[in-house]
Amino acid sequence: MSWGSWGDFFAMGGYALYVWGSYAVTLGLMVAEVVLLVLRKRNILEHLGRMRGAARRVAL
Amino acid sequence: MNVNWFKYSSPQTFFPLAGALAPWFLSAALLLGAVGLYLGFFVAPTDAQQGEAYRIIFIHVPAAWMSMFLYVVMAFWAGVGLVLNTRLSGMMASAVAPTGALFSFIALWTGSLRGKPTWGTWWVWDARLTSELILLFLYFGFMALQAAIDDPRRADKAGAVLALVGVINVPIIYFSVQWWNTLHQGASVSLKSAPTMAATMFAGMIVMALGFWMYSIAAALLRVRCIILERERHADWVAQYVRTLK
Amino acid sequence: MLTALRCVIYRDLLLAVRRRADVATALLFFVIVVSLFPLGVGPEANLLRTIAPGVIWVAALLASMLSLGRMFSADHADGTLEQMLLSATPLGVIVVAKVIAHWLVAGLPLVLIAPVLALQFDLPQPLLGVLTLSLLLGTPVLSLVGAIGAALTLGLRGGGVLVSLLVLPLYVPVLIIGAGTVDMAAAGLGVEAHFLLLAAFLVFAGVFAPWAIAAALRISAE
Amino acid sequence: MLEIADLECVRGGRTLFSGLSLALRGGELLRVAGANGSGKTSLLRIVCGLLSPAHGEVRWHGGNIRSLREEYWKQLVYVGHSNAVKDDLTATENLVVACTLAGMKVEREQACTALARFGLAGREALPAKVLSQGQQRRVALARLLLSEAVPLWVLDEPFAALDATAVDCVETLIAQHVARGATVVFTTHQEAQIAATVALTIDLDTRAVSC
Repeated sequence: MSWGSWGDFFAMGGYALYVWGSYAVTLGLMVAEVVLLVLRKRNILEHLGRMRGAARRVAL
Repeated sequence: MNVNWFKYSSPQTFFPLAGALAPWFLSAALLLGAVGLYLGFFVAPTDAQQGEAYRIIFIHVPAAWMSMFLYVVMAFWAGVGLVLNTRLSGMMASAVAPTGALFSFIALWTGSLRGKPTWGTWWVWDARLTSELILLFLYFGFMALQAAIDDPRRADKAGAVLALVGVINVPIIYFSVQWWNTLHQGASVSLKSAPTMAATMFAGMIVMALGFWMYSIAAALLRVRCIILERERHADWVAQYVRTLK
Repeated sequence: MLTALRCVIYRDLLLAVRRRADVATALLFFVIVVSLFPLGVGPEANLLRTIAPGVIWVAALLASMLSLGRMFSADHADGTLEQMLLSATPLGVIVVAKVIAHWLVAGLPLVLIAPVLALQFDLPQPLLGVLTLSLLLGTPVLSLVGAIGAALTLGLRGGGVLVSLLVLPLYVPVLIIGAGTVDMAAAGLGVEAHFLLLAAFLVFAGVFAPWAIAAALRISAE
Repeated sequence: MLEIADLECVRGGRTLFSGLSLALRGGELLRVAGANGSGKTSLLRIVCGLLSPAHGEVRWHGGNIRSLREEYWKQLVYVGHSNAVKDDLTATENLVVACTLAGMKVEREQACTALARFGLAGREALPAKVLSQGQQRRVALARLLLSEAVPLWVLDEPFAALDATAVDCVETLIAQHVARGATVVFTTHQEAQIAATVALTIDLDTRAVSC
């Protein structure tokens, strides 16, 4: 299946909105999920770090 | 070489393993995704009736498969957690649920976008789309129940009972919706995948499905690491792990 | 075993009789919801006739779900639930007794009053019997499956809304087949298959639900 | 013969107690002492099988209670903090229901005499919501009069909200039951004078077992 030009490819036979709409949302959601997970892990570690720091200050 | 699998059944030993495996699964997902997209866009021919719009099936169908498959995986881990009373299985079940819900939503989104050009309406009461919608409600129910219960152990067990009851009901829901669709509309309006399934089209879908599967494993492993850290925050190995990072 | 079953049913009915207001809420809610639809949709007879089964079934679903919250929460609050968990008879039997009591209080009245409401929707005579029988077979399943949701959300804040989120997707098959039965009868097709299917749902729920409810109760009471 | 083997209880992320082992033969009395929040009620609920321990197990006549289930519960009476009394039912109805659930055949007259012996004469037919807290506690404890054949009693704060005469009545009841060769486990904050051949006290704070 060879596309005439990149223009035709992105036009997607006139259905660009639907095809690229669904691919963009899918890719966006999946990337968002991974990014959120990485952020969530960083927040937990920071929180634990602070908790441990506070505990150590109390212990001193 | 008998690997003692139970060695990895405790959250503490599973935590580093999950950390090591996740990037591999993520890269496998990217690789398979790229191959799938190439097959889908550059190898598969244009469909006779639906023109280029049919190319949405390369994510719609795999996403629908994954949403059902992940519900069964979630119910499996929930069942194991209920029977063997192992904490890690419960965590795995809660780790898989959001990704399953995500795929269920993607299947609905791409399904409605695919319905628009062919049937002119954003929402088609097609049997598969309707049961996908109900599956999304089941996912929300599971996550809402787990969020409402503070004690993690009770949340796991309660979620497990709901997941097991749900997994028994999924086929029943699917067939009753199927029957309901044929009763009210006849079989005319249905999002069957493209009638003449060219080999490359099918190959594209399979590869994308495998890519999604790798992605789900990676996402579940990442999330289970977060859940382990949250639930074991009082454990000393977590404090030790935090210290090593500092 | 049976004495415990009878005892719990007798106890719950006694409680229901002594608190008649609670019994009426499920019934009145059902009547009001059904009567609201013509106001919203318009009094046009043909339209009402076609939507009658669906409306009555959805209203029955919501009404029985409304009273689910009270099934275990009162016992949980005053400690009688603990005694049930420690009883000599298996918990599954006690749970079935409670579900039967809930059905008698919140399910049966709906079945009895449904034909009257169906007249409001100008449903033809033969269909009234079909509707009532489908409700008679369906409402126990609603109580059984609903009890699972009630047991899971025992003692949780915001339990009422949560029960509906958990349980409504599980009600879908009963709703489809139940409402579909009347449509088939309206179209003059045979309805035996659907009654058998509803009966199958009832047996299926009757076998699996008590296990799930008992497990959920043990988990929630911990 | 009740055995507790290496019991550990975790509540809300905190370990209340761990490594608790104990054996109680028939005719022995165990008082569980300890400050508030030391896990007394949790221990009792684990012994009854209401709560699953984080570690260890509870055995009755050698069998783990999680597998015995109804067999074990048939031989157990548990009176918890809450009186397990329905407000809308009368005292007699509450007692009859409680005993039927426990598997005992109880007639209405037997329940009335038991309530009368517990100082509730004339109030049997009143709905429980009319009774005072102490009287409702007596309704819950009246069940002990009807369960003399039950070999294991687990009582959580039986003397709470009771006046002097009721406390004496419960103390003599427990003493008689232990004398019959049954096992009684209870918690209380007041000093209890219960005559028993073997009266153990376990203090959850120090985890010391003393006679």
